[in-house]
Amino acid sequence: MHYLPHTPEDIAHMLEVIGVDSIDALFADMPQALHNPNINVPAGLDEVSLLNHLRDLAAKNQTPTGGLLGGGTRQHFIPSVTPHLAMQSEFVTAYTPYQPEVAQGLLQATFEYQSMMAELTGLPISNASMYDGASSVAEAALLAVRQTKRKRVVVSTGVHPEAREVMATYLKPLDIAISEVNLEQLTTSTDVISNELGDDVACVIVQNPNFLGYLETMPTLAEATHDVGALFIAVVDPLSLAVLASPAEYGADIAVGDGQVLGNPTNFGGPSFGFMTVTDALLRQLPGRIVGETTDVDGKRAFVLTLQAREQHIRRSKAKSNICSNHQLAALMATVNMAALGPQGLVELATSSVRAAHTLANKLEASSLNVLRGTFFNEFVVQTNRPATDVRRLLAEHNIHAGVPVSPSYGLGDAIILAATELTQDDDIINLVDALSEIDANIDANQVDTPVEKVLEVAHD
Amino acid sequence: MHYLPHTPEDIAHMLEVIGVDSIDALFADMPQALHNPNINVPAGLDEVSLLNHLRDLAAKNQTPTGGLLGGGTRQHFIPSVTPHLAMQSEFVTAYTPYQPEVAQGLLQATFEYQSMMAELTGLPISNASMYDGASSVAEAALLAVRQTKRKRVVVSTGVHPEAREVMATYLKPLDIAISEVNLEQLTTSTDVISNELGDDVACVIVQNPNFLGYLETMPTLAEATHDVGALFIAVVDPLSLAVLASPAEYGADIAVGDGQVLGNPTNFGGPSFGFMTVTDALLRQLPGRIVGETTDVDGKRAFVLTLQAREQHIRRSKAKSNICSNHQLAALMATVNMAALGPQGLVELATSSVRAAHTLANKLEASSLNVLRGTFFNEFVVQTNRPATDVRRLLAEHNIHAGVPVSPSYGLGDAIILAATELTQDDDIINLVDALSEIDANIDANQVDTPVEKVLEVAHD
Amino acid sequence: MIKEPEAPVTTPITTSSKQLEADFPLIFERAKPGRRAAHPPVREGADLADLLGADNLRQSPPKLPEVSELDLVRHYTQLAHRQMSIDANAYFLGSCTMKYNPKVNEEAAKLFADIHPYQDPDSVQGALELLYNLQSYLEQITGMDAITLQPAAGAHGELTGILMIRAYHDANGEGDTRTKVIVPDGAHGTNPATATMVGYKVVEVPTAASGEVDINALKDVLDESVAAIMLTNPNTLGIFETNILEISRLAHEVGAQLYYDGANTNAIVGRARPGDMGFDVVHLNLHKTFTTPHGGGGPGTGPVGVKAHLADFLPKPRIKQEVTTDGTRFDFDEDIPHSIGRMRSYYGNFGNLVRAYTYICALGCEGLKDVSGMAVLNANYLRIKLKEAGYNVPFDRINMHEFVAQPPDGLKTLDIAKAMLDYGVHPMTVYFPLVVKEAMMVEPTETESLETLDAYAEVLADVLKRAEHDPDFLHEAPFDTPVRRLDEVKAARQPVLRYASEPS
Amino acid sequence: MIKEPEAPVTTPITTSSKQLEADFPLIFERAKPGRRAAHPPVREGADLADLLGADNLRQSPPKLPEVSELDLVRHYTQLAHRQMSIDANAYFLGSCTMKYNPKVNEEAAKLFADIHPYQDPDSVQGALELLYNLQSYLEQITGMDAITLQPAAGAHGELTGILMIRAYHDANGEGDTRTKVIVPDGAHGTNPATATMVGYKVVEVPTAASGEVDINALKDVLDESVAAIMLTNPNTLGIFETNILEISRLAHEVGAQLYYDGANTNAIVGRARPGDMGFDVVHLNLHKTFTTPHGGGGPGTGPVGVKAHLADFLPKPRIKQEVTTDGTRFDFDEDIPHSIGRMRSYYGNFGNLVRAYTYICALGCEGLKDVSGMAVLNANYLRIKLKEAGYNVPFDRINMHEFVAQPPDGLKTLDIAKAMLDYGVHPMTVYFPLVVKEAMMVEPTETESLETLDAYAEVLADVLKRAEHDPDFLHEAPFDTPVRRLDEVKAARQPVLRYASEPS
Ligand SMILES: Cc1ncc(COP(=O)(O)O)c(C=O)c1O
Ligand SMILES: Cc1ncc(COP(=O)(O)O)c(C=O)c1O
Repeated sequence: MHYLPHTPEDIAHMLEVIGVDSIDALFADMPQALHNPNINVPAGLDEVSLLNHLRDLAAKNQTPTGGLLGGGTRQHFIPSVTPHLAMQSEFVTAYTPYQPEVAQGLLQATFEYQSMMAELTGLPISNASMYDGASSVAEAALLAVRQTKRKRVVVSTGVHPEAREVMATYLKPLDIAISEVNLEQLTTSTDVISNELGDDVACVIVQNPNFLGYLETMPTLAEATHDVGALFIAVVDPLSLAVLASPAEYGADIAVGDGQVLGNPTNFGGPSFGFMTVTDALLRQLPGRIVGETTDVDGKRAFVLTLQAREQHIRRSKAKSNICSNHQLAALMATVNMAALGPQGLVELATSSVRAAHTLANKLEASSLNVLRGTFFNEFVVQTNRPATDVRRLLAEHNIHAGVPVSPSYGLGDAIILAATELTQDDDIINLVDALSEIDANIDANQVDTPVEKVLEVAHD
Repeated sequence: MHYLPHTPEDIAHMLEVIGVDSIDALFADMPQALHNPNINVPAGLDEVSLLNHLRDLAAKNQTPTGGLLGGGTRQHFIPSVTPHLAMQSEFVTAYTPYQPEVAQGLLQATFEYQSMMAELTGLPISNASMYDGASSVAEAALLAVRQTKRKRVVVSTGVHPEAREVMATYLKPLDIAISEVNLEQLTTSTDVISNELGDDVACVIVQNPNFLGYLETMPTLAEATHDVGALFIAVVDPLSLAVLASPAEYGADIAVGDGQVLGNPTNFGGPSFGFMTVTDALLRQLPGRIVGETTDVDGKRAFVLTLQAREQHIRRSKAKSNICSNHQLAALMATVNMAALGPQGLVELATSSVRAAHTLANKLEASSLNVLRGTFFNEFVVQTNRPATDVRRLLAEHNIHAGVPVSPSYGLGDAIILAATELTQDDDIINLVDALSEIDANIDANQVDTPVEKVLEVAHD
Repeated sequence: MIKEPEAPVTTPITTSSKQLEADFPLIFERAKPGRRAAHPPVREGADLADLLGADNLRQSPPKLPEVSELDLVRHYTQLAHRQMSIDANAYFLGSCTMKYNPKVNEEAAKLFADIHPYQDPDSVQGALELLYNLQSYLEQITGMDAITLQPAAGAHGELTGILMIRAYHDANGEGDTRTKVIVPDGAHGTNPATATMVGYKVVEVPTAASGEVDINALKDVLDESVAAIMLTNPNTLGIFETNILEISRLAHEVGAQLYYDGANTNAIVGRARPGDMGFDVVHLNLHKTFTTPHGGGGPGTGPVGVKAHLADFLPKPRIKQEVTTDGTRFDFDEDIPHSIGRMRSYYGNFGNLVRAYTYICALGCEGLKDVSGMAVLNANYLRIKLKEAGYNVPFDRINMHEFVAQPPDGLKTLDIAKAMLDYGVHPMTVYFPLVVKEAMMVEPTETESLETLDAYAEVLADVLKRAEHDPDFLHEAPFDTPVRRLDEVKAARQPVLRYASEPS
Repeated sequence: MIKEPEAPVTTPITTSSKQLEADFPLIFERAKPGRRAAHPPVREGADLADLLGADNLRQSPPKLPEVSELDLVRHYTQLAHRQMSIDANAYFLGSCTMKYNPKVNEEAAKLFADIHPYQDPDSVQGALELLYNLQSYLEQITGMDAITLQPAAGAHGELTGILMIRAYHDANGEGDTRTKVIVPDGAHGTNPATATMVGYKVVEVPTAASGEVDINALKDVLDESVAAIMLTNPNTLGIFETNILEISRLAHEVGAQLYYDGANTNAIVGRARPGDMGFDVVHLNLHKTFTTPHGGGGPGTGPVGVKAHLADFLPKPRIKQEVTTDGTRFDFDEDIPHSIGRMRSYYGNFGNLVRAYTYICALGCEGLKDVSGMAVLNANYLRIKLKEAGYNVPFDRINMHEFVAQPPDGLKTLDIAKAMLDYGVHPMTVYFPLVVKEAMMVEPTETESLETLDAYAEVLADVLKRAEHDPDFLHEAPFDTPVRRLDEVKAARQPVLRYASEPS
């Protein structure tokens, strides 16, 4: 029996103490009809066969290298020391720190996490983590609705399409209207946003860099938002905040995003974690757990879950959210990783990523590929002569994993998003440029669409 | 600066406290001629480049599967839980437990190790570990010489050739004679050994299963040895002791061997560990560290390094050996692994290995390959029509890693040792049989040697 | 950092003991500008101001800690020593199923760690096959017709399920008339909170003397205005709802949907299926029943299963299998006509789905059945032992995988819990469920040995014995933990929620 | 196992505290027949008695512990908590170079863990290339002409080196006349023990007032009967032998060989080379200077380098590079004419050679030079701080990577060491070298930060302050460790060296 300690003698002894004569007797409360269901799951495996099975499955995957895939999740350098420390079994096999006297390890690490996220975003209050970036966007919108008591949310299509979908799913039953504002020339126009604004708007949600990779004019967007008394919600790539202006600097009320890039592997999309930081004014509306500092009876500094009156286990149907388990272990990976990299390392990662992406873009253009110019961070759009998913598949045949398809709703025709990180080597760039040139050229003339007009380069680029 | 915490301010402050004005000034005691040597080592690497370099090297290796290679080191099942527990950083980054109050973790684990090795071999006293099997054989011979004050060592050629070489290297400057006794029909003959015995003999050393894989008649060999007052040294495969008669059962005075098979990866041959267990009578002659049980001032059970008067740091030139650092961490892997497997698991490993090897032998014979029959454990000899190293290379081209070459000194012509373990699957057996049939058949007629006579099968097989 | 000995010098010594006063430092307090641990590859090139525009850049780098690699290691290794965990301590946290998390799962998860959610699906066929298999195993285990692996936790599964129920009623034209969700008063807080998030009014039904839902009270509130009943079975008292088939009949009679909160699946896994009980929607907590680690409070993983009539409302995408003449191929299925949409990005907590899959493959069906058998055996045995030790068991009957006890009159559960800490034992869940005063909710799980259960009972007996001798002892405990009782009021009244670096 | 709280309840409580009496169990004591943790694959087939003969089988299976996987995990996790280590504690163990062991080394080693020593050499070209590169880097670092990677520890390297020296003298017809090996009285015990193992008589020379070898005493014993002089430089007092070039000249004048015990290489790595000092043979302790982990006392790894005249005596095999028109190929070189033979099986502690190689590649030459610079800086700084704290430094001069101190008169080093334990600080090496009474040998290594050094000095100052106030305190410490002072006499007089299972 895998993982079970019970010997036949143990079982006999325990049954006798309980005063029943079989294990089945313990289940006598269950209606007879429920017993012995036919459950079609294969027989158990020894450990070698088990790992062989998993290895066989893994062998049917190809593992990307070179950090060319983006779209909300990217491969970045994670030093060996990070998982070594974050995955210590004392951390991994604990749960929510309900007993602070014996959970200072995770409570303090979470306090450090909150401090780091506050530092990155510039907003003073961070919760302890949420599920992921997309659901954090939805929770941020709900927060804004609670705070402002208004029932319309304005969101730029520069926000990750999946985050917008999640938000729509969350908001639908609550009769909260969503106004989506399309990008103009790859970014969100303050004018167009302003046209959508009114005193029924709870918040404006803008992502920076946006889903396509380009930088938004966050300060003017935030100003326009505040003009109508709405909250400005910045969806941010936390790694980019090593170098980009922080949400606090441009006046955001709430910053949310996905923390994967801070030190979690790509994991086919999960688990990573969502983060949320807010201004002091919004503290009591914040969903999720929060760790606070206090002292113990001896006067020693100590950390504890606090302000729990916001949460479901205290407030039940009146809670700010139903969230209970969060994504603390993934946040711990990020905490240790940020401490391992330090500000200098984080700046190096961000800077190298930006440089690699710009080098890639330049090389692609030099090979006559259709790079959409604008001020981009480390992802950008290339228009292609074939459907995006075909391009991605053909690249995969070259063992290059790149090319997040751009949805037709962006009106950019066939297009892919390319990314680069500090892991992108010159060879990766050359191979991608070569393969993409070949794929893009090598196409039936009658299949070729007219590419949309190339967007003008932004001034300071 | 990798791994260094010093900021320029730290360095300046520390130099000031010391009262010198540069790091170089701290090295003023070094003659000028020694400074600034030209050391030709490549420049340092960032972590990604570093691991890429190591991965590139690793990619130039092929990793064997199926447990077909033996010769003193074999791949066996190591459950995931073993390295997880043994490689906890509190264990990995401690050193010799000089301060027992804060080293009960490793001291107790070592006491558990000693207990397990005593249990496996049946001999009551185990040291804490030695370098490897081969050097343990040499140390055992030295022990016998010290104890008996005799200066001749009789050793069967069934003992691993490398162990015999190491022993010869150790013994040479001490004028200790070594009498090697050749195998007869794959095993050590008691008659032939007896002919070598006399009252100048300190010990007789026999390996079981012997290097070629066959079982020795240990009881009669031990008896003959004791008849002349010499010590009987059994070199054993500790995993085989899950099922084979223990050294104590056949009257060995000393058991030694290599512990790799108990739970360390093959590691291209190291580190593993050597073990040595002895009778009570030999305790004071035992080389290496020993952990003993005692109590602390409060009466609590506690463990401590003991009987150190045998060791170099106390006895200096009169020590029983110069050994200081041993192979404790590898022994810890074995300790945890034996506890993970338990007696039942260990028996399963041994039994499955024996069965797999016998199945392999039968299949090879069915394909007309020349298996040398005898009572073998999980390794055995096959004679080949080509030089052994060619056979091994050709198998490697089939991505099969098997075939330890048998030295010509065994008089078996071209021959290889094949092994099997619980990791050997039916497919591994089929592939090996097919490849070997092909390789052995597919040879120039004029290259074929006459194979030596096939050894008669032992009765009970 | 040395100044804080891991365990302070507690013997009476005459000089003042500095280290007794020392706070364990924050990573920020170990930092010094210019230090660093990790060395990433660095690409040289243009200035960021040139590439991105100076206006877009932040004024100064974030003030994150700067520490050497060894100081980093010491910090988080020492922090790990200030933490109880399953691997080091008995941790019978009721409702949380703190069972052993197999190490082999971690090996399995590493094999898949570096694949990307937006790769070409043909390049991740192994991952998709695994997800597909897991979907079908969970269908089998729950007795449901279709599974989504997307939800990120139990509460997220609840939200997914209740959103689907709402969409279903909407599709049936009953969206406006069904306005309530019924939950028992013993329900976990996430149940009512979820109902609210979907815009429902929450109606609580009381617990009967038996420890089960008061079925008459339920009948009183059950009518066509009810969208769903949310139940846990066994419930949060660890008692199986023996009327479950009747409840299911009643619910369906008025067109309500029956929701299964799967937090307690460990009691029945392999032995009974919520689908067979009549539930329409089920969530599982893979981080409980199926051993995925969730250190510090997550990640959870909360797949949801539904009966056929709800399958068209599942979130997108699911994983589908296509069998063609070329062989079998797996892909994402976005074609879900009435889908509620999407609950999170990508496909779920994949890393944990791999671990849960590994666990199921290791155990197989028989193994799963042993899990519930031994979990229930352990819990009943421990219930008897705690009674012997002097604790009350308000609903004293054969329980399932957990039970709720109370301290003897006059003693506080909080004090008992704190006293346990000095024995190296993690307390049970305290003050939940709310329906029992001074509740001590104990769930030992199947991976605990008889000896550990006996020792746990002895600790609890010893606490009572000491309390008798020295009544103050209980109020002062713990004595030997890294910190002692905390001032929680101060934490909430004067919230300090981050390290405040000196202005620089 | 619960009954032993990890840290016992130490506050005065009136009832007797059971757990204070409880011994931490042995794994055998947690066992019960029929339990198991791991599940190997099992091949069915014939009975072993049929395959191997019943006579060859053991009477009954070995009585190893039988435990569940969780009990196994708890046991060794809790044991890990009963252990100080570099990763959790300042650990300035003189002569042992307890520096940070980088985690990236472990990742590197895993890449090579499953290759077998008897594979076809063409199938392990990467491993051979690594070994070849490491040989040549170590030649560069030591200034020697050839390296063997075989020795398994420092002492094993010594044995290898002295055996080679003996073979060399033999080959020169001086085998019988050179009968002595000179070692300083401050030498590590392995030096004289090694000389004995090679059949030499050991001659000790005293330490001069300077802390260096007394060169006149050396001259007195140095003649043609001397086979070798074994030196550590810097020596075990942490002092550089300033007369090293003179000593080398003197040794070679009489035909003796000069042996370098490389345990203290951390003081000079990247900055000076034993080869340039005139040494003929050098061993390195890769587990010290080059960061290979050796938990609990090993594995060490002790490569030996020699000057050209000794290269023909190296043990077999070495790794060679063959450059042909087909490219570069690596293989074993068995062609060493006067080889002493073989020191161990296979090729050395390969796993650790990978780690050391990884470390050298990470640092590069400049990085290595920083290592010795910062190691020496740290040690000198700490020497000053300990003097300020009230300790004596008998050889008070600029030291290298370590120094030897003494407690103030009347105090015992042992007591100081035990008192340090309660601060979470591992003591220095005590009572070595033998030439200093009450020696406290402190080696902080380069990976320690200024703050840690200051805290260490504060701890040592605090110990003295307390000792003044309460003279008994020092004799009774430690108070707060898992066990307190041990009865070492009992351990040796009534040796209990294994768990005795009940006869069954
Ligand atoms: C009964 C019950 N329902 C729901 C939940 C919520 O699950 P999660 O924390 O995964 O969101 C829990 C666990 O905390 C629970 O115990
Ligand atoms: C000076 C000195 N020489 C030799 C040795 C022996 O090295 P090892 O323990 O690796 O055999 C040591 C270390 O213990 C040492 O400090």
